[in-house]
Formats: sequence, C-alpha cells, structure tokens
Amino acid sequence: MIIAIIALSVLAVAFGLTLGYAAIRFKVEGDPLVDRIDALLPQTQCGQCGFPGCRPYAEAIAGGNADINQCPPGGEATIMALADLLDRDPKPLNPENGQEKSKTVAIIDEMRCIGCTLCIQACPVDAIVGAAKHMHTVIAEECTGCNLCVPPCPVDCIDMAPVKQNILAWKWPYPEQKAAGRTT
Amino acid sequence: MIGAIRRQLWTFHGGVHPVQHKHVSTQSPIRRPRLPQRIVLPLHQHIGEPAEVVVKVGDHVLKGQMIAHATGYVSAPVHASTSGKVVDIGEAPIPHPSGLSASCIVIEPDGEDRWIEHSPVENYREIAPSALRNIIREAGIVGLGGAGFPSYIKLNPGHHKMVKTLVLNGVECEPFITCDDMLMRERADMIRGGIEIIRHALQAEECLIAIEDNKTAAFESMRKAVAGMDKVEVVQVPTLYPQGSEKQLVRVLTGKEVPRDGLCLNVGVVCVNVGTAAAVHRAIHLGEPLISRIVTITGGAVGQPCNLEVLIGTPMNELLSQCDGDISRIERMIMGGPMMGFALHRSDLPVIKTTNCVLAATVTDLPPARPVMPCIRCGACADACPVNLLPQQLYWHSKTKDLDKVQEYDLFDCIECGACSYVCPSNIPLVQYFRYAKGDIWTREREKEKSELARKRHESRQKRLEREKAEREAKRQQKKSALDATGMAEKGQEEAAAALQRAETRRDAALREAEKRRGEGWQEGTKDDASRTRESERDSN
Amino acid sequence: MAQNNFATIARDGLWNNNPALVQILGLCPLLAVTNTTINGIGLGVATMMTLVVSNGIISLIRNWVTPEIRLPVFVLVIACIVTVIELAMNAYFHELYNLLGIFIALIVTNCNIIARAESFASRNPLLPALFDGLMMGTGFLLVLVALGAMREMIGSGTLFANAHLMFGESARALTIRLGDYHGMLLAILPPGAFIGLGLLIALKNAIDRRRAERKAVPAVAVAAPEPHTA
Amino acid sequence: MLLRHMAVTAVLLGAFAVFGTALVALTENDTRDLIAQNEREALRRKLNEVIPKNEYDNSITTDTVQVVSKPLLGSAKPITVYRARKQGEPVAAVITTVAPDGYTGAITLLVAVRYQDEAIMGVRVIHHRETPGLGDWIDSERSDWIGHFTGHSLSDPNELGWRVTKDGGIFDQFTGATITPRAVVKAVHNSLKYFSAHKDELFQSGVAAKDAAGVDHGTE
Amino acid sequence: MTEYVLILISTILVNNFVLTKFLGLCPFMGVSRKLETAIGMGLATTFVLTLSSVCSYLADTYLLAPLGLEYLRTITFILVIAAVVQFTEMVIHKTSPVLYQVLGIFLPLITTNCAVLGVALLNVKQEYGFMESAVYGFGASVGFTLVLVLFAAMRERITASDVPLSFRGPPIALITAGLMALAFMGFTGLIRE
Amino acid sequence: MPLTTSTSPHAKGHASVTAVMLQVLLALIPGVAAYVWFFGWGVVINITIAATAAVAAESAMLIIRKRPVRQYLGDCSALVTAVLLGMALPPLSPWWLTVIGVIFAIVVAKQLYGGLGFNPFNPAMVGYVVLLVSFPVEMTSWLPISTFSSYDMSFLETAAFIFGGQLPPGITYDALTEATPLDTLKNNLGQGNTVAEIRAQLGLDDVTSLLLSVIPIFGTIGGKGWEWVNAGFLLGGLWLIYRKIIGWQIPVAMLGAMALISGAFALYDPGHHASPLFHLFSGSVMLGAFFIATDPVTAAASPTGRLVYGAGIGIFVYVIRVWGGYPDSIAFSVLLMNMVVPIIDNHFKPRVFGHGRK
Ligand SMILES: Cc1cc2nc3c(=O)[nH]c(=O)nc-3n(C[C@H](O)[C@H](O)[C@H](O)COP(=O)(O)O)c2cc1C
Ligand SMILES: Cc1cc2nc3c(=O)[nH]c(=O)nc-3n(C[C@H](O)[C@H](O)[C@H](O)COP(=O)(O)O)c2cc1C
Ligand SMILES: Cc1cc2nc3c(=O)[nH]c(=O)nc-3n(C[C@H](O)[C@H](O)[C@H](O)COP(=O)(O)O)c2cc1C
Ligand SMILES: Cc1cc2nc3c(=O)[nH]c(=O)nc-3n(C[C@H](O)[C@H](O)[C@H](O)CO)c2cc1C
Ligand code: SF4
Ligand code: SF4
Ligand code: SF4
Ligand code: SF4
Ligand code: FES
Repeated sequence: MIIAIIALSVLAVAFGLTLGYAAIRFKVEGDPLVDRIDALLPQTQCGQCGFPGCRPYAEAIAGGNADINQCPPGGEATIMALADLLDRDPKPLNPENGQEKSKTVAIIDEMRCIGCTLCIQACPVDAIVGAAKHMHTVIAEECTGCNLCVPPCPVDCIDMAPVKQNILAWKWPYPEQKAAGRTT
Repeated sequence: MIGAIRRQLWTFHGGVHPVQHKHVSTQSPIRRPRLPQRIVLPLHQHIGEPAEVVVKVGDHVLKGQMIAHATGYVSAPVHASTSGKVVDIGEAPIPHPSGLSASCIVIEPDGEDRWIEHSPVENYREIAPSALRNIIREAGIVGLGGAGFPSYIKLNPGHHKMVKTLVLNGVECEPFITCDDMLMRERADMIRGGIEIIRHALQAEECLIAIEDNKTAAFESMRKAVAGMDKVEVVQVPTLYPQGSEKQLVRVLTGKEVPRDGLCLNVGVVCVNVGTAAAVHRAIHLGEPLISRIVTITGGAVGQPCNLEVLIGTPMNELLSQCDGDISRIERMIMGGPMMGFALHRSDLPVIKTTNCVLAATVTDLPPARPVMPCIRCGACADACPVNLLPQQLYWHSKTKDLDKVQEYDLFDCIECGACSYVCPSNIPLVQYFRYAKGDIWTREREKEKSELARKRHESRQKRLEREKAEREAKRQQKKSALDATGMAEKGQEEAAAALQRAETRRDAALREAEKRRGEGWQEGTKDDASRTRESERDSN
Repeated sequence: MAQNNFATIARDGLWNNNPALVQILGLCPLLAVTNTTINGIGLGVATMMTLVVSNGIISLIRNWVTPEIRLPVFVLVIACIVTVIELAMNAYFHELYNLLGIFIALIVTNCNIIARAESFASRNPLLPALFDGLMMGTGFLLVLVALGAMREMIGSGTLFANAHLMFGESARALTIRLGDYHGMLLAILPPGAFIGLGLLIALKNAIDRRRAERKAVPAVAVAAPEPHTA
Repeated sequence: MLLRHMAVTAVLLGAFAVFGTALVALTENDTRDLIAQNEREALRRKLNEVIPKNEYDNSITTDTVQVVSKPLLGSAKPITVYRARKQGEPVAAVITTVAPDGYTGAITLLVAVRYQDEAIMGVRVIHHRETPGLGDWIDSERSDWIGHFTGHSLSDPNELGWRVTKDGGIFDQFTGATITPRAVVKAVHNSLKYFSAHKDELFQSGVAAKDAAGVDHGTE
Repeated sequence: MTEYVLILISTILVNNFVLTKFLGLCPFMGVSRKLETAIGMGLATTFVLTLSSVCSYLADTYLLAPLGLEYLRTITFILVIAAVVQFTEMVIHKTSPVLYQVLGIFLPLITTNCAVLGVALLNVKQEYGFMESAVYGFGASVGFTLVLVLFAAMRERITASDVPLSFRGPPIALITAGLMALAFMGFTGLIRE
Repeated sequence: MPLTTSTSPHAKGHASVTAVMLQVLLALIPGVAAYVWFFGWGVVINITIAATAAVAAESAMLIIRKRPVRQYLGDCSALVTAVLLGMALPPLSPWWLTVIGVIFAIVVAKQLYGGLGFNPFNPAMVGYVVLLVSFPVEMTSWLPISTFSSYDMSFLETAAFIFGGQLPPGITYDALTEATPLDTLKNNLGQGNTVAEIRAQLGLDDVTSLLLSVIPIFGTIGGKGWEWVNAGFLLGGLWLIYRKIIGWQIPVAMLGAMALISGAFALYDPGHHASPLFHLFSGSVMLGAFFIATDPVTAAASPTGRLVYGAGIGIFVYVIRVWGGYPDSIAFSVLLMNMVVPIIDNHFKPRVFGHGRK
C-alpha cells in the first residue's frame, strides 16, 4: 500500500511540475476566437442580442455565456456562419431577441428636427451629422439601421425606412419551391 | 460549301439540342414598324455605369442626337431614336428580370423623324484606331449579341496583346431567335463593312464568321458578301446550344480554351456579334449612332412572326400588335430566347439595345414548369454543361447556402446557359439557384465591407468617447486640485458625487429603456413574407 | 450559470438536458453494454454512483484547484472513484463485472462525468452538485435501461435475461421470454445500437415538438427547430 | 515565480494522488481475497459444467499443467489442462482446447475427458465469434447440441463417425451452417487423441517432458 | 511482420474501434459536423493514441507489474494519457504554431476519449508486447480517423437533406453511424484469430 | 397587367424521374426472366410481395411526413428498390422476410433521410444486409436451379411455402436448399480442395451442357444457371448505357477491377483461385454492376469519381468473397463505397472549361 502511494504520488508530482511549467511557459494571450466571432457579426451595434454591442456579444459567445442565435440583424446567415466557426448545430433565431427584418436606414424628417443632438449621441457609428440647434441628417451609406437613434428623439422625427430596392443592388431571389415539389 | 476546304473544328463538352422553332419568323423580310406614340430610353442599357442625362424635360431633340453621355470607361451614351420632345426624365419600368423601374428619358415623337446631321467618316483607314474607337463609343454601340458590353473597349487590344483572329458570331444558337439570321441574309454587305473596320481597328490577321448549319441561307449570303476578302472565312458549325457563347465558340473554331477569369483576348481572339458589326458599319460609314436594332417578334401568341427593325425605346406591345399579336394568349413574355432570356413582368416595356427577341409564348410553346422533384444526382446536368461543371453539386450547396462550397465547385465559371436545367429530369431550376448564390456572394461581400466600416466607425467613436471622458476627468482633477488649494474640497467632492449619481441614474434609465425596447419594440415589426413562408413550411413538416 | 433550483436540476438531468439524449455524451458504454437490460442497469448504477461521488468531491475541492491542473485533478479523482467501484463490483457482482468488461474502467473517460464536473460541480456548492450528479446519473441510467430493453426485446426476444447476475439466483424468474420470437439479430449487433439510440432521441424530439406545438397553439406557431435548409 | 508555481501545482496534484491512492489501496486491501475467491469460484463453476463437483476432491483450479500441441490442440500457445483427482487418483483432465477453423475464427472449448475410459465427460464453448443465429448454436445457452458429445470416446464412434452428418458422421450440423460444427467436432476428436497419447504424462505432476511430436509439458 | 499487418487490418476494418468496439464515440459524434475539424481531430488522436498506447505499456510493464500494483492500472493509465496529451500540446506549440492552430483545440478533448484508455486497457488484456501495443494503438487510431472522416463527410451531405424534423441532427447521425457499422460488418471474418 | 414570370431556361427537355425509373424496370426484364426460368416462381412472388410492401411503406411515410403522395409515389423509385431487393433475396424466403427488408429499406434507409434523392446508402442493399445479419439462416438457403433440383415446385407450392411455411409433402427444407456456387467454392476452398475439384463437384445441368456446345464460355463458369441470370442483367445493363440512363464508368470500373484482381490471382495460383469469368458471372455481379452500383442517388457524381467508386466496389467484392466471411458481397461493397462517396465527390471534379489541365 505504501508502495502504491509512493509510486502514484511520484507520478503525480512529476506531472504537476510539468503542468505548472507549461502553464507559465505557454500562456496564450488574448483570445483570437473573439476576433473571429466578431468578424462574423453584422456590426450593427444595436444591442438586440442583449449585449451592449457586437464585440461584447462576441466575447460572451467565446466565453460560453451566450448562444449563437441572438443576433436578429445578422439573422440566419450569421447564425450559420457562427455554427460553422464553432462547429455547433445551427438553430433558429431566438425569438426573445427579435426577428430578422429586411434592412432599414434611418431618415430624419428635416422639417421637424429641432437639432437637439440626442440622436447623434445615440448613434454608435457616428452616422448622423449636424450641429446643435441645426437640422441633422443621416449619412445613408453609413447608417447600419440599428434603430438606436429613434427612441431618444424628443420630436419623433426619425423614421426607419426600408433600404430602397434598385436594379444595381437587385439579386435573384432564392428559388421558391412550388408547393408540391417542396424539397425541404 | 462547294469547293470550300472543310475547316478543322473542335468540340466542347456537353451542350443540348432544344427544339428550334426558327422557321416561323424567317418567312418574311425585315420590316420597319410604325413610329410609336412614346419612346422610353433607359439610361442603363449596357454593362457598366449608367449614362448621364444631358437634356431637360421640354427640350426638343433630333433623331440620333445624344441625350445622355457615357460616364466612365465602361459606359455608353444614349441617343434619341426619333425626333420629338423630351416629356419626362425619371423612373419608368424597364425590361429587367427584377421587374423594377429605373431612370429613363421619355420622348414624345413629333412624327417627322428628323435626323441630326450625319457625319460619316470618309476613309476610316486614314484615321488612328483610337479615334475610330472614339467614334464607335460616341455612337453608343454596345454588343448586340446579348450582353451589351460597350464595343469600343473590345476593339482596344491593349498594348501587348496581339489579336490574331476576329470571330464574327452569327451562331444564334437559341431557339426562336432569328434576328442575326435575317440580318446576315439581307444585309451581309453591312456586316462586311463592319468587319473591315473592326479588323482594321484590331489589326487582326484573319476573320472567321461562324454560322450554325441550320442557317444555310445566311451562310450562302455571307459567303457571297465576303468573297474576295483576304483571310476571311465563313465557317459552318454544327448546331448545338450554347455554341453562341463566345468562349465555347472560340474553342470550336480555334481549339483554344479561354482561361478562367480570362477574356478571348488572352488567346488572341476577339468575338463580336454580326449585328454589332453592322452597327459599326453604320456608325463609321453612315455616321448613324445605334438607335435601332433588329428584333425577332415571335411565339405562338404572334399571328405573323417576323423580324422588325425597331427604334430603341419602342414599347413591345406596339410591336406585337403590328404582328397580329394577341396579348391575351400570352402565357409568358420573354425578352431573348427561351434558354437565356428573362420573363417580362408586363408587355409595354421598351425595346433596348440588347433586345434581340420578344417571345410571346403560349402554353404550348413553353408549358408551365412541372413540379420540382428532388435531385437524383443522375448527372444529366453535368453531361450537358458546356463548362464541364457539376451542376448537381453546385445546386446542393447553393440550396444550403454554403457559399464557400459553391465557389469550390467553380460557381463563377457558370455561364448561366441553362443547359443543365433543360435536361434535368427533376425539373430543378438550377440556374436560378446559381444566380441566387452568385448574388448572395456579392451581397455578402458588400455587407462585409459595410460591417467592417461600421466596426471601424464604432471603434473610433468608442475611442473618442473614452478620450473625452479622460479629458473631462483630467479637467475635474485639475479643478479639484484647484479647489483643494483654496480649501473648498468638500464642496467639490459633493459636486462630484452628485454628478456621479446623475450619471448613474442616466445609465440606469438607458438600460431600462434598452430592456423595454428589447421586450416590445423589436417584435412589433411585421413579418416579412419570407419568414411567413418559412413558418408555413415548418407547420407542414 | 449556477442554478440552484432543484426542480430545474431534476428536469434537466432527466429530460431537458439529458446526458445521453440531449448532450449525446457517454455514448461508448451506452451503446456497448445495452445488448441486455441487466447490463444496462449494472453499468448505469455504477456510472450514477461515480457521478454523485465525483460531483460531490469536485464541488468540495473546487476552490482549491488552479485552472491548469483542473482537468488532471478531476480525472484523477474520477479515476480513483471508478477504481474503488470497480474493485467493489468485482468483489460483489463478479459475473456482471466480467460481462461489462472494460467498460467499468472506462467510466473514467465517460464524457458525462468530466462534463458535469466541469460545467456544474466545479461551479456549485455541495448539495446541488450531489443532486445534479444523482439526476444526471438517473437520466443516463434510464436511457441505458430503455435502450437495453428495446434492444434485448427486439434482438433476442427476452427481457431481463441474466437478472440473476445482479439480483442473485432468485431473480432468474424475472427473465421474460417473448413467446416463440427468436429475435432480429440486428438489434443486438453494433448497428442496432446506433440505430436504436437514434430512434430514442428522435422519439424524445418528437415528444418535445408535440409539446411545444401544444403550448404555442394560441400564438403564432413559434419556431420549431428549423434547420438552416429552409 | 515559475518555480513557485510549479511547486504549487505539483504539491496539489501530489496531494490528490496520495489521498486517492490511499483510498484505492485500502479498498483493494479489503477486496483482494474476495476477488481472488470470486475468480476461483467462477472458474470452478465453468469446470463443474463439464465435470460434476462430486467426481473429484482436489483443488482443480490450481492443479494444472500447461501443454503445447499445435496439431491436436489447435494453438501454438500453451494450453491449460486442469486435472481432477479423487483421493489422489487421476479422475479426468479438462483441456482448454482450440478449434482454429470456425467460420469466423477460433473457438475455445473446455473438453473434459475421463481418465479411466477416455470418454468425454462434457464439452463447453467458452469463447467463440461465430455468426449469431447461425453458428452460435454451439453455445450451451442457445442449444444443447454441445451436450451430445458426452459419453463418446475415440472408439465410439469410430474414426469415420467423428464427423458431422453431412460428411457421413454422427454429429448433426445446423441448418445453413456446417462449418462451425465441423470445426468443433474435429477439435473435440483431436483432444481425445491428444489425451489418449499423453494421459499419463499429464498426470505426472511437476514433471516436464518433451516428446517427439514437440509436445512441451510443464507445470506452471 | 504479418502479425502486425493483421493487427492493422483487424483494428482498422474488422474490429473498428468506433463501429464495432464502441470506443471514442463522443468525439465521433461531437467533432464530425465539419470535414476539416474531423480531419484535425483524427490526426491529433492518431498521434496521442499511438504514443499513449506505448507509454501505458511501458508504465504497466516496468512500473505496475513489478510492484504488483495491477489494480492501479486505470488511474496510472489515465494519468499517463493526460501527461501525453499535455506533452503533445507543448511539443506542437513549440515546434509548429501552424499545426497547433489546427490541432490545438482538439487536444484537451482527447483526454476523455474512451478509445485512448480503451487501447491501453485492451493491450493489457490481450497481453500485447511493445511493438504489438504500438501497432495496435496506431491501427486503432487510424481506424478511428478513417470512420470519423468518412462520417463527417457524410454528415455534411446529410445536413442538406430533407430529414424529418425529429430526426434532424443527432438521430439521423446515429442512424447513419448504424448503417456504417452495418457496412463494416462486411469485413467480418476477414481476420480469423 | 402583370404577366406570369419564370426564370430561364423557360424551355424544358422531356426527361422525367418517372421515365428514368420505368426504363430501369424495363431493363431488368431479361435478367428476371432468366432468374425465373432457373429458380422458379419464388422470384416472382418475392418481387410482388416486395413491391406491395414498398408502395405501402412509402405511402405511409409520405402521409406521415405530409408530402404529396401521388407525386412522390409516381416517381416509381420505391418500385425499383423493391424489385432489386426482391430479386436479391433467396427465392424461397418467407414473406415476412421480404416485408421486413423492404420496410427497412424504404423507411429507415430512404425516408428518414428525406426520401428520394437524399439517402446516402443504397436502400435496397441496406434492406438486404439488415436481413442477412438478422436472419442468416433464411438468407443463406438457396434453391438449386430447378433443372438440377430433386423436386420442382409448382407456383402454388411455392406460394404455400412462402406464405405459410408449408413444404410439399415428403420434401424437407434441407433437401430443397443448398449453398450457392460461391458458397460452395468458399467452403470447399476452406477445406483444402482445389478449384478444379470443386467445379467437377458442381457439375453441369442439361440446359447448359446443351448450350455449352454452342456457346463455349457458358455453363461452367458461374455454375448452374447463374451465368444465364448474369447474362440477362448484362444485356439489360448495356441497354441502359445505350439509353444514357446510366454512365459506362461504374460498371466498367467495377467489372474491370474484379477481372484484373481475380485474373492476377488465378494466374498466380489457379488451384486456389477461381477464374475471372467465374467471378464475373456468379452471384449477383452483373445485377450489382449495372443496376445497384449505378443507383445515381448513392453513387459518386463526377465521371472520374464514378470510376473510383466502381473500382472500389469491385475490389471490395473480391476481397470479401475471397478472404472475408461472406460468400458474396455486392451489398456490403456497395454500402462501403456509399460511405466514401462524399469524399470522392469532394476530390474528383472534372476539369472545368478554361482551367489549367492537370
Ligand atoms: C467587367 C468586364 C470587363 C471586360 N473587359 C473587356 C476588355 O477589356 N476587353 C475586351 O475585349 N472585352 C472585355 N469584356 C467583354 C467580354 O469579353 C465579353 O465580350 C462580354 O462580356 C460579352 O460576352 P458574353 O455575352 O459572352 O457574356 C469585358 C467584360 C466584362 C463583363
Ligand atoms: C449561353 C450563351 C449563348 C450565347 N449565344 C449567342 C448567340 O447565339 N449569338 C451571339 O451573337 N452571341 C451569343 N452570346 C453572347 C456571346 O458570348 C458574346 O458575348 C457575343 O457574341 C459578343 O459579341 P457582342 O459583344 O458583339 O455582343 C451568348 C452568350 C452566352 C453566355
Ligand atoms: C452471413 C453468413 C454467416 C455465416 N456464418 C456461418 C457460421 O457462423 N457458421 C457456419 O458454419 N457457417 C456459416 N456460414 C456459412 C454458410 O451458411 C455455409 O453455407 C454453410 O456453413 C455450409 O453450407 P452447408 O450447410 O450447405 O454445407 C455463414 C454464411 C453467411 C452468408
Ligand atoms: C440506374 C438506377 C439504379 C437504381 N438502383 C437502385 C438500387 O440499387 N437500390 C435502390 O434501392 N434503388 C435504386 N434505384 C432507385 C432510386 O434511385 C433509389 O431508390 C434512390 O436511392 C432513392 O432515393 C435505382 C435507380 C436508377 C435510375
Ligand atoms: S444583435 Fe447583432 S448587430 Fe446587434 S449588437 Fe448584437 S451582435 Fe451586434
Ligand atoms: S443613424 Fe440611427 S439607425 Fe442609423 S446607425 Fe445611427 S443610430 Fe443606427
Ligand atoms: S439533372 Fe437534375 S436530377 Fe439529374 S443530377 Fe442534375 S440536378 Fe440532379
Ligand atoms: S447554366 Fe451553368 S452549370 Fe448549367 S449547364 Fe450552363 S454553365 Fe453549366
Ligand atoms: S463515452 Fe466514450 S468517448 Fe465519450
């Protein structure tokens, strides 16, 4: 019995020494996974995922504290990309976080805008320009459609309009399957 | 063929033999239709940047007057196709698979059809190729074979590339379409004129005119027209769809394969459509810009199928009614042929530069799609594909939106010829899946760029806020130390605490607000159709 | 992540997050020994005991282990527990022990145990940890029994064969023969194990879906797990 | 820093190892005899299936001899022979013979042969991999086919009789499976031959001998 | 030499670890959604399994057997395996950052792969010598990798299939594994031990 | 006035799944006829039972899965599965054997994966192998060919046996059944006999010895009528290739691989290895090569991939026949290669137009 204890503890101690050594010697800095996850998120910064922005959500996923189906702006495509990266089964968007909607862009009704700058403070990507007391405008190309500027506006002059369809940006739709031949 | 040495021809993989239906529209000669009530000229009838309007509403324009000029290298101007008044500049429905509208210039013809002054080139051999190209550019000539690529670019071989062969594409492999056939029968001399000019511009050694062996009249007519020209040969190629596609045609004629992502130019060939050559002839020798083209009006719903020389901008329904067309019998109306053309959403759309055919098909011409069955991987599609792709695999991966995998299977080499869908026993709309996947890849790339931009802006904003905060903090510290110095620290601390308190309440409120929005705001949005269909599918599973 | 609600723990272990049916862990013993029900029970009980004890110990020591030796320590602890159980089984249920073969020793690498240690025991106090071990173990045991019964009945036309190995000679009478049926061998062969478990999981999914649908009837039909292949 | 860290981890792990091992070692201490006894019991139960308990009075599980005879016992590895004695007199030998040519591999058998008349007291299959449902009828749990050997000897039946019915012998084959029974019959027959040739050597406890056929006797 | 070939054929095809011996199933099910990851896992497992098969043989013959501590096998083997895994991780990290990128995340998972401990225990049970243990370990892991990779490729195809909802994911994967096991039964009898 | 729209191509060829499947069934006729000639009515009864069970199972699954029954049943793929499975079973299989096999094939191997087009494994072969491992006794008892048998069973007697297990009076099951030539070869080789001795033991039947004088290669190569059955399937298969229903790659690669390996071994040691002709014309090789391995759904997609796939099957068939535990192994070999198909598909793509030649 003594032999047993000695034999095994020797083994364990040797092992512990190596591990202690390895832990210090091969410390991995940062988590490259977060960057890779973040790169897949739409960067709308809307907070619908329940985190204050895309990067925090990415960190939460990497840390195992959030599921991959919480980003409505990214929708199915983002979920699939995340599932692929993390080797998990894709799942439908969590309805608690919202629904996947077509892309929108904020439009400020310039007649009503009082120039209070509240929307500028709310916009996470600085897509609104204008000085205090002067009317503001949304730079459409830079607006991510996150909706965050809408609630703060005291005169309700901001509308979210669907991104306009045009021929250059048009793409062929996913083929709908005739009811009978549906292969899903 | 008599006396002609049979030229060695090569083959390409695959191809199909759809029923031709060509004879119906070759019974009568090319006619000119009546002047229409309205001419609608889209600014974007070609590949590249849309043209830019140079007239105003209310202006009176002459036939052949440039009303929109080219912007950028790949672009083409638009000319008034008759004289009249500009009555509108704005969105109007155009022939496009999306059924969407786009910017157009609308002209009300004055009935005089008065030309702007012609300025033909006296002797094209004496002017530099670049000047020649500029004339062609200003004449608004784009490829009439279907793609609408500005032709002057093609006529510029660049500094180092040698063009050995000019290929004239008179293959016209699509069923129903006969505009090139009729053009070759009736206006071979114009094509000959075009060939001379283009050859001169390119300094091409030889010229091959390819015609499928189901168009013997055109073959004979072209042979007569080019007789006596040095190193010009009319080549009869076996009928096989999609031989008209330039890469496949170059392979058949020269045995060379245009490399992927490459142009015919890479193998020393330039390929132009016979109609384009005729248009070049007109531009140089007659000084006429591209304002009309030959359009095949055919299909079961047309009483007298024929070819018309149509002014660009003429509404198609007017053409149909002049050929005894019965719009009520139309099952599908297609611009182009049944293999590559697209279905139109309405019948009053204008003819544009790339409209080679208006097919008013009845149910018997084009029976409605049969129900789609699952792919049985039979490989018929792969056998038919002229590019030697594996459509069944492309389909499998586009269906699951696996965009990396489709690219591994060379999605972007697909020329969307439809041969695969044509032979598929399961009636799968393969080409549509491929188009969808291509579009999706492009969109995702665009979105990726956009989100990258958003991230950068967000980060810089975050940094700015931090910096501002730090600055404020520094200021506060300064103030505080100043206060300390004057023995008023207590008040300062109180103030700071109060500020902190305020900040906290603000933050809490913001959080609550966010919470609330997450609770309600996001769900009220109406469900779009896509998600609804998905749900109903789910239900039935 | 700490949920100290015992009802939740129970529901998780037995159904919602069942180790075998949902987490798909611990498959090796699950498939290897379930050609008879009794084997399944034997291994299930052994696994459950290991789970409870290991969860307990790991919960107790959770604040002492540094991250880099967390895994080795857990493994060591589990290995010791398993060896003790193995010796005990060898001593008291010798024939069953022989039947189960190396799969008793392999409880050490049963992914369930290390998974519970990692995700629950090392983050929760003793009592919930013990209970979690019990529930997860029971959940696993139930699946072992279900799969064992299914395979045994279809495959050899008996139920509780070899009961005496576990419950003593008097239990021989427990064995049930299904009449003249001699069994479809597939079920007790390796392919039958995989397919059987697949069917069990599908059954659970079907039940869950049916329930979700019932719940969701008044509202808009809520997303049942829709795969990405719409 | 590094050293300290190493020491901490080592000590921690070592401590767990000590505790764990102590626990295991204690258990082992307690169960060791029981397990050994279990193993003996199990073996004895197996042996008792081929040779009734009351036929012998020696410690059959330990009174063994290792022999090698590839041609007759089917394996190049040493094979254990258990010797049953009553009041010191040889009663029977239980040979763990191998039938190498089963349908899907070797079949391991226990063959008990009576010393006195060289007749079979019992045969059991202890390990086989034959096709379930086809070849596994040799297992006593599946059928009592294996019991038919009891009482037969080299002379009963004669050489030609030691075959399956299909080959003209007296032992039945199973529907659709001839190879398995053929292999078993052959192996049992060979064991008898071996026993008859070496029976006295087998019972000379502790004597190691070598005969011309390359048979290697030796006590364990 | 033949006996090594036989061991190889036996472990890879006839007695495949995953499909007939039921070892290493969790990674088989868990890391087979994507072909690339499956290949990574396979390579990592092959290396670790072979090495730990040898190491545990050494530990058994030169440590446990002389001291009469056979009952400590399980504990010793698992410690050895953990050490080997850690060691592998270190070596790869040091020598090839690229390989580490690929295999790194799989290594810790291997510690709890039954196949690794299973090989060590089966070596003892079958009384294999040094070379035999090595070949057995190698064969077992090649067999594991082979079916893992085939399985992953099949699963990629199945995700695109119109599988009934209740069967999506693990159930159909298990059924597929079952049919693979069925196909592997064709190798029965190829090796007669 | 909006018009109907569709996406190009708007024109469509005439091919349909149903037509493909019906032609496969048509091509089976010569083989089936030879089969019935030599093995009696059991074959027909088996196929009928299988077809009925397949239609029932497929309809049931389609209803449960809420799919349009008419449309999917109309593709006739279930019939092909049923006929192939029915033919692969011993002609005297009890009815329940056929039914279980078909249910497994249609329900588990096909519909659980989503039905036509989605199954990675050949359904008929899954059904066959499931039966083989589950009911080995029933699955290994074959009738000798009728002209060689001690008793010629009539249609009614056959039906009575299949449905009720009743043998004609005075006949025992063992007397009716015997091992197939492949089985005999394998067992006898195992006992140390040489090929020549075994062949002598197999003997010739009247029909074949008659024909032997006309066409010298027939009669002794595959043993007792089997080569006629194989020749029938070969004929039907060639017609399918001609009709472009199947490509030539799989059959050629499979038969080629088998011929090459068996030829090499037969040359090396003719005493213990049967000739290539024996291998090609015995068992279900031709059925396998032209009808089973070519199942488009479960085979490799690209032409080169198909060559690899076919060759793989041929190699496995030979290896398992000669060294494995099963006398014939088309089913196992097909399933084994089915597993490899996704990998083959990933690796063997045709050279795309304009891409550099490899
Ligand atoms: C983006 C783009 C760039 C092209 N650049 C050239 C060019 O530089 N020179 C040229 O001769 N043709 C050029 N082409 C024309 C193509 O070779 C081809 O003739 C044209 O796309 C129409 O061909 P299709 O109808 O077969 O698609 C270009 C085409 C595209 C789409
Ligand atoms: C599938 C396919 C079929 C085509 N068929 C023809 C055709 O029949 N005739 C033709 O002139 N161009 C056809 N084209 C377009 C040619 O590829 C090429 O763009 C054209 O001949 C170039 O001449 P252009 O620029 O003068 O139009 C086809 C293209 C594709 C992709
Ligand atoms: C799947 C399969 C498994 C078999 N398993 C066995 C077996 O375990 N034992 C056996 O003797 N024969 C087995 N056989 C061989 C045959 O049934 C063989 O025909 C028989 O042993 C000898 O035939 P006979 O009885 O007609 O002489 C098997 C055959 C097959 C196809
Ligand atoms: C040439 C050809 C061969 C076929 N071979 C088989 C076969 O071997 N087994 C089978 O179940 N179905 C076969 N089918 C039918 C069908 O493809 C098969 O059931 C699908 O696997 C079902 O998805 C075949 C069909 C064709 C066209
Ligand atoms: S929901 Fe999506 S887009 Fe919005 S913040 Fe979260 S991750 Fe970013
Ligand atoms: S403008 Fe409004 S909607 Fe657009 S990004 Fe800024 S806050 Fe979001
Ligand atoms: S032709 Fe249609 S059914 Fe055949 S493989 Fe191609 S896509 Fe599939
Ligand atoms: S559409 Fe694309 S995939 Fe289909 S045949 Fe044409 S080139 Fe090939
Ligand atoms: S139980 Fe064996 S690997 Fe998980």
